[in-house]
Amino acid sequence: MRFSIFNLAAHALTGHRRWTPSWRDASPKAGYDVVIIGGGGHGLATAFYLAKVHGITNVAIVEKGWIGGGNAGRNTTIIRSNYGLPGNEPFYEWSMKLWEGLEQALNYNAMVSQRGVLNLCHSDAQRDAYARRGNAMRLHGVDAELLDRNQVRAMAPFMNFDNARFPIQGGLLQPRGGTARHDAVNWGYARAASALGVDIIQNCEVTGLLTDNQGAMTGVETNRGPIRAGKVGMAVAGNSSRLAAMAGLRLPIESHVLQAFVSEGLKPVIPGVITFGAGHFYISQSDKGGLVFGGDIDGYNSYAQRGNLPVVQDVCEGGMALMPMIGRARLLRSWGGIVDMSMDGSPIIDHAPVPGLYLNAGWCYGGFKATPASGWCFAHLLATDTAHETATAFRLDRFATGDLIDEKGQGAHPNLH
Amino acid sequence: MRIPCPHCGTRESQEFVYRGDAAPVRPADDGAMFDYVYLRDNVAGVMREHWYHAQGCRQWIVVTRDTRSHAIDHAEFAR
Amino acid sequence: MADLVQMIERAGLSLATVMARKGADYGAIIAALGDGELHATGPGTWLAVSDASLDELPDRLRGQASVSDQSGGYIVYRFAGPGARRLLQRGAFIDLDPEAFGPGAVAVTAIAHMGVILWQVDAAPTYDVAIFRSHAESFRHWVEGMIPALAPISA
Amino acid sequence: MSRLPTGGLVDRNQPLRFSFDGKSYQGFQGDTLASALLANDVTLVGRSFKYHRPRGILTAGSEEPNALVTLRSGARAEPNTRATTIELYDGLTASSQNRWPSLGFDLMAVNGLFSPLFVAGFYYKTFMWPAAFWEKLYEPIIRRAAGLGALSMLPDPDSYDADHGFCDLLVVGAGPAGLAAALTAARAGKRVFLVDEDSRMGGRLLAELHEIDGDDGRRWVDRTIAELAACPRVTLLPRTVLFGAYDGGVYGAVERVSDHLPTPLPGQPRQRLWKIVATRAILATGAIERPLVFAGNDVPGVMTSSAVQAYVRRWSVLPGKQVVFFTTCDSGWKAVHDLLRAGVIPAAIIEARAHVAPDVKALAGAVPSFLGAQIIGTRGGKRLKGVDLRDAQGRTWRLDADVLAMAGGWNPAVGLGCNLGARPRWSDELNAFLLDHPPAGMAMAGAAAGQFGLGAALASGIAAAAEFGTMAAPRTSDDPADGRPLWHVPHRRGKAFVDYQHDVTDSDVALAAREGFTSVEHMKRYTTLGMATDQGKMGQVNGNALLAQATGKTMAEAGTILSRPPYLPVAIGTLAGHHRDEHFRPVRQTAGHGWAAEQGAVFTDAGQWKRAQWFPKAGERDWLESVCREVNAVRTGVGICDVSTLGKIDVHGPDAGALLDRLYINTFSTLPVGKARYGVMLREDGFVMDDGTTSRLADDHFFVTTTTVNAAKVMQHIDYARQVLWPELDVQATSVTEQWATYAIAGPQSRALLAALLPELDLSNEALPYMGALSFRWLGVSARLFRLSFSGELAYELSVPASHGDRLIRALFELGRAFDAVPYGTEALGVMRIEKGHAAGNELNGQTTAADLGMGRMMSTKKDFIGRVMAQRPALTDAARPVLVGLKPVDPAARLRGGAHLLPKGADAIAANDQGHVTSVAYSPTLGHWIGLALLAKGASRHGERIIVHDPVRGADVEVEVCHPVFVDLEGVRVRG
Repeated sequence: MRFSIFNLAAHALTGHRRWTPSWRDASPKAGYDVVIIGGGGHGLATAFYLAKVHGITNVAIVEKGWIGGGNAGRNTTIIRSNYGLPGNEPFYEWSMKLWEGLEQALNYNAMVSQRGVLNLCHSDAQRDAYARRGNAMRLHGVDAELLDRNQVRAMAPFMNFDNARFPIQGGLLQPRGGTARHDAVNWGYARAASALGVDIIQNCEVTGLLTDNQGAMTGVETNRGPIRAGKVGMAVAGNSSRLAAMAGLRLPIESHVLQAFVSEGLKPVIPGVITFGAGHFYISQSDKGGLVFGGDIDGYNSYAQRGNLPVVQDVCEGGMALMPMIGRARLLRSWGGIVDMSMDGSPIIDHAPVPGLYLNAGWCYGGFKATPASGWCFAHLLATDTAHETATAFRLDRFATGDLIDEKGQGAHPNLH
Repeated sequence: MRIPCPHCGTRESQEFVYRGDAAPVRPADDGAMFDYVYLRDNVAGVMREHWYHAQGCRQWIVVTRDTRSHAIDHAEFAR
Repeated sequence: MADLVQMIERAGLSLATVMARKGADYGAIIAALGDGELHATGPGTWLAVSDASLDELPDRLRGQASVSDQSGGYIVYRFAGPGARRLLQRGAFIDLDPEAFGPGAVAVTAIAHMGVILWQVDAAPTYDVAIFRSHAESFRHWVEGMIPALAPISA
Repeated sequence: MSRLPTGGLVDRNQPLRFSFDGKSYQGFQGDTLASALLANDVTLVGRSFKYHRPRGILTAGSEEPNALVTLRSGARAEPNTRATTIELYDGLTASSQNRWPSLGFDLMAVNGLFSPLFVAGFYYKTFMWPAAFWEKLYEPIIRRAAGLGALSMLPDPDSYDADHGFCDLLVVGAGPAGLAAALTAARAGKRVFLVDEDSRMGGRLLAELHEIDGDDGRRWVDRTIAELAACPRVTLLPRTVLFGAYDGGVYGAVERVSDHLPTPLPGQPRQRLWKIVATRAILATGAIERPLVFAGNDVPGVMTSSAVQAYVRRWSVLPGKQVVFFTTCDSGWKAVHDLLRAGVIPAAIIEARAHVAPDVKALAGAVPSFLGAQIIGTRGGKRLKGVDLRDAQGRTWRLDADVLAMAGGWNPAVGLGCNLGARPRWSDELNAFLLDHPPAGMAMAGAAAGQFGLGAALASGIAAAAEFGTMAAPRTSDDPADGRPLWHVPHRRGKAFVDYQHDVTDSDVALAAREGFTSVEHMKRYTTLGMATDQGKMGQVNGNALLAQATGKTMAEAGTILSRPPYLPVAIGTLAGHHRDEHFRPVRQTAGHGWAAEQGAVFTDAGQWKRAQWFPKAGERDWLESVCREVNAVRTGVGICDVSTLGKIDVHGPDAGALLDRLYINTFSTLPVGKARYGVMLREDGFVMDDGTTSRLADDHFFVTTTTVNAAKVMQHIDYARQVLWPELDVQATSVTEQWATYAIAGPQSRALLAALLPELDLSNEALPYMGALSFRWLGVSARLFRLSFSGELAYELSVPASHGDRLIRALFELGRAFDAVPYGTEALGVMRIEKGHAAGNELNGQTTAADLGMGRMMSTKKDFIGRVMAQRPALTDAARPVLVGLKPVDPAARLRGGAHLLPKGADAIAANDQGHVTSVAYSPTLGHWIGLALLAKGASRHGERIIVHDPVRGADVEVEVCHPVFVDLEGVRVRG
């Protein structure tokens, strides 16, 4: 069933009684060519591209809860490709290009909104660091503009320019950056993948990995029985280590909690996405009017999907410092997601050291924007056993070789990335 | 989260700096250094971890904490 | 508002960080320090505070403890008056109730994002707060902003 | 006026003026805006989010989804404020929101005509074609139409502060259960915090008619509060919302200190953030009455039964003349009873249950009742005119009514108990989600625990505090509290709202289920039910029930969502508190700050520190002219720079040298006393962490310096090394950054100036050679002099206790007049270090190795040190890595900029040709042109090569020559002079 305004109008005439489920709520079959563990955005996108690009449709996604219930539905919905290092930039730009055609590809309005991502700087050194990054983006053919203080002021006159602790000196703008409606992305991928024959199996928790006597992956054990699989891909950010442990692997990853916040609905205020690095604060505004904002991770290992008050205060301090007109706006909801913090702040899309097992992990707090390309590249790896050209740097062995992709230069301290 | 510092008493976690799993021991053997620096058990459950009481007694302490519930059992000096 | 809290700088103090050497006898160190103020800021670590010079301290403690002069590093403010406890309680996330914190008690903590060493002088209660010299202006701003808010509100 | 002649908790001697949408009205002290509006017969107060339907006041509490107004005006305007929680004050102004041009005539109500299209998830299915229209057309329209109130866009003029509380017992909610619990613990002498969101404590006892210990329930409240207030260890916090439960027994609460006043009193905050640490907490948070889901349930005049009861009893306001009740539980009948006792005679009771107990029926006296009946529709647009009902026999009736009171049962307010992950469970017995297993340290009491009757609530409050003590339960009658949920009244026409604020209807929930959104979380997200500012307090459980119905599940199977903080929306300003504007973060000022400010210094931020960036002189055109003057003065005469912000650490002990050997790539244990040495430390992953000079002041005393921004990090690193890695070493370390004010005195005349200041010292090359250190006394305090140079000139660093730093800088310039000494700032410092090729922050960016910075040979091969092993990884030792080089523009007039990238000459500007970037640049007055430091692939072997500096974000390409990173005095003659 193709979505369109005409189709919607036709359904309106029948009282919307003839809509059918967006995706089939499948039960597990005995086996599949590919089983993807994790029904988040990355897993769903992987399944869609496996089917769409590689023609592999005998695919199951097994999700322990409801699809999109992890980080895919617990983020601040920002999309951007403003990275500085050559290992990252082509990949995130590929993701951005996929975002730009996503709704037509999925026939689902994910409300991709390219209203710009602005990173503020407060010193000459920060400005030069952003120039380094902006220039790297331009060398990759990506849009980037370095704004001075007056240009920033013209974009966001409500910010504190006159009595700030860290005065705004300018910023790096990626005009094509923006936001997308996270839940819709998940549902759009699920609907499109399901339509191509992918089985989406909810409430199905993987309890073990099945291997043959050579140690190669043969399937997964679940609370709904064993499922055979030619290949097993894991896309369970937040829980990657727990799953990898089932295969006897230790990963260069720690699980940390990242909180995010939304305010009550307000008439449009924030032009795009604004990030205030000096205050650990970033903000955008949803189409519904809520200010969506966040800051640093809480900083300690956690699987609890909730954070603590110091970070709430820290984030709000940053918000007030940046835009003192939000003092009387009210925080409405907060939530916490468990993120895979990797040792260099960059992801892993690679073969696991176990034959037949494939890793998609280590997204830190940046997984949402990567959803389309992560799915595309993971599908490519699963289908062809070779890394996609934009994801060649996301190797698991880079920590051993030293080919790190450390944008922040923080080293092997996951909570500092 | 409140951390029972063995010197200062129980304090809010923001006074501390987190380092992570206290289990890895800096190896004498060069060949074991990669594991020490990069690999983590990342346990979902009770974990012994290093915290530094930066805004208190400046001691590194080992906190025994459940990463699923944030429940803290106890803390002791690291040395 | 001065009737609620008095804040005065204890000028002319000598201060030093004293850290015990490995295996040193803490009792001996404390004895060697004489009758000056001594605030335990960590295990085997003290902040010595004196109106007299502490220049002789390194020699007196030679082999037992390491001494770093901090006379220039901290400013010590004394807080007294009926609002002193409430003022500091608004800043410090430690329990200043008499049951939990009394004369002689010391805490190293933070007030308004600034590290402090805080000790209670007497049961009045009077407190001393040692703060990094570089933070003095921000700390005073916090105090001056907070004191008027200690006044009770009617209606 | 609908104010009853007597009764209520308003002070009729204190009339207050207020205005709503520009019209003036009068209320009384003790009113809320909602009660005052109702007293003035104002029933239309807002418009709904999506369809812009007229909406009235639905509740009398903080769960209100409809009556959202913008309170106050100008910079104090506060959008989306619940009229039901606004305490009236004299001169209050409020206005309606989300309507155009006016509340009464809202053109946006046209949306309602398109409601057949605007079903749940409609935008996911449309607006996709043509693609470009989304951002240009569709989305801007959607965004403008969405949102609720508007921000003033002016800085919040009020202040916020914070407080900390510690207690044995925190009681949340001062209704009967909470008061009983608090009193029990208070009588046992415990430290108790009792917080309540209302301005007046008492909870439902303020709205319902009860007898306790033979007296009016309200008088029991007064007595109890008086007793609690007299306990010195009890803290009563009315007007305080407990918004979140956090780990370790930490609770967050907001006290509305001044919101009941026109403006805060001088010096007072608007609100105060409380962090409360409680050994035990009792959540006596009550219950929220469920609305009923039937067609037309949103017409102004439709209210919850408990709200009608509250307006009549507490505020003495009659919300209408013809009040009809629609109930499924006994509390509706009790409300009728309370109205009757206040002299208000309801028009009818429509009871969905076929039978009610005789004593319940007796509560309504002679009020006509319809048992087994349901409301199937309402009449009226901006004000309820009547209701249509179907009785037990299937006959339909039309009743006139201007108020419809819904008693749909009660949802215990368990939200706070779920903040730490505990899941509520559906009780078929009580028809409510309850928290059977609250987190450790928390207990539920009263209606929040499903104890809906007054006697039971009081008893449960006492029981919850049993570990602290006990007391006799007050005598009271227990009300009937039976009920059977009615989740939905089927209807053909009209809309039945589940989530009022977000305009989510019964059919939206059904549609979500039809489309496969069958988990409550999917349904919530697809329909947006529960995501409005009431956070699902009104509609979530009804929505769950409709979903359960649609999917054939039980309530228990359908489950519910997990409530997360904040329990009620909290102002961002309150959470930020004191930390805003210039005071967002504390400022650190050096001892010489005041002097520098007197000189007109321009300051810059370095971490928390303020540092003088340059010292403009009258007549100078721009910063560059000032900086060049400062550099020239240093290179030809003498300049003085405040370098106090560098991190300084005393490392003491017999094993101090051994520890430093393990921290630094080079060796310190061999450093003679009285000497300084430059050192580099790595992280364990082999990349450079920090650098600085370390001096040996005694056999067992090293004085370590760090970069300004890394000071705390290095201190922590040293403590980790000595406490965790090598606790066997006898080493003590302490930060002395604050202790020392340090000035760099640099330039050919620096020795002469110092000699004038310190005539008793021998400053000759022999006595104090380059990298020498000595201690002495100045003005009776200890002082240190180091012969160190960042500028490449003959130079010293002179340290005195920070308490004497101001005196020293003034003394230096007093004597310096004879030498034309100039102050120089961080810019000139930077220029000279770039001229000398010294790595600094831009090069020590966490991505570089020692070898990258030309210091590979410093890495000792004779000892272990942190980072040694990982630094040997192939990618860190790759010969193709970018390394530090100097850059000189071929055209001497060309300007270089930091952050530019490096391309081979003639190569395309594409990433594949990217060979590095410019890390630092400066205009070198010494050389007369711009110079730069850069990290260039294989740069060490490319000195003399011409390459392109590419900076598309700022300007055109510049051709440069690669050169040695040391531009001035490569041989280092001057520093040794």
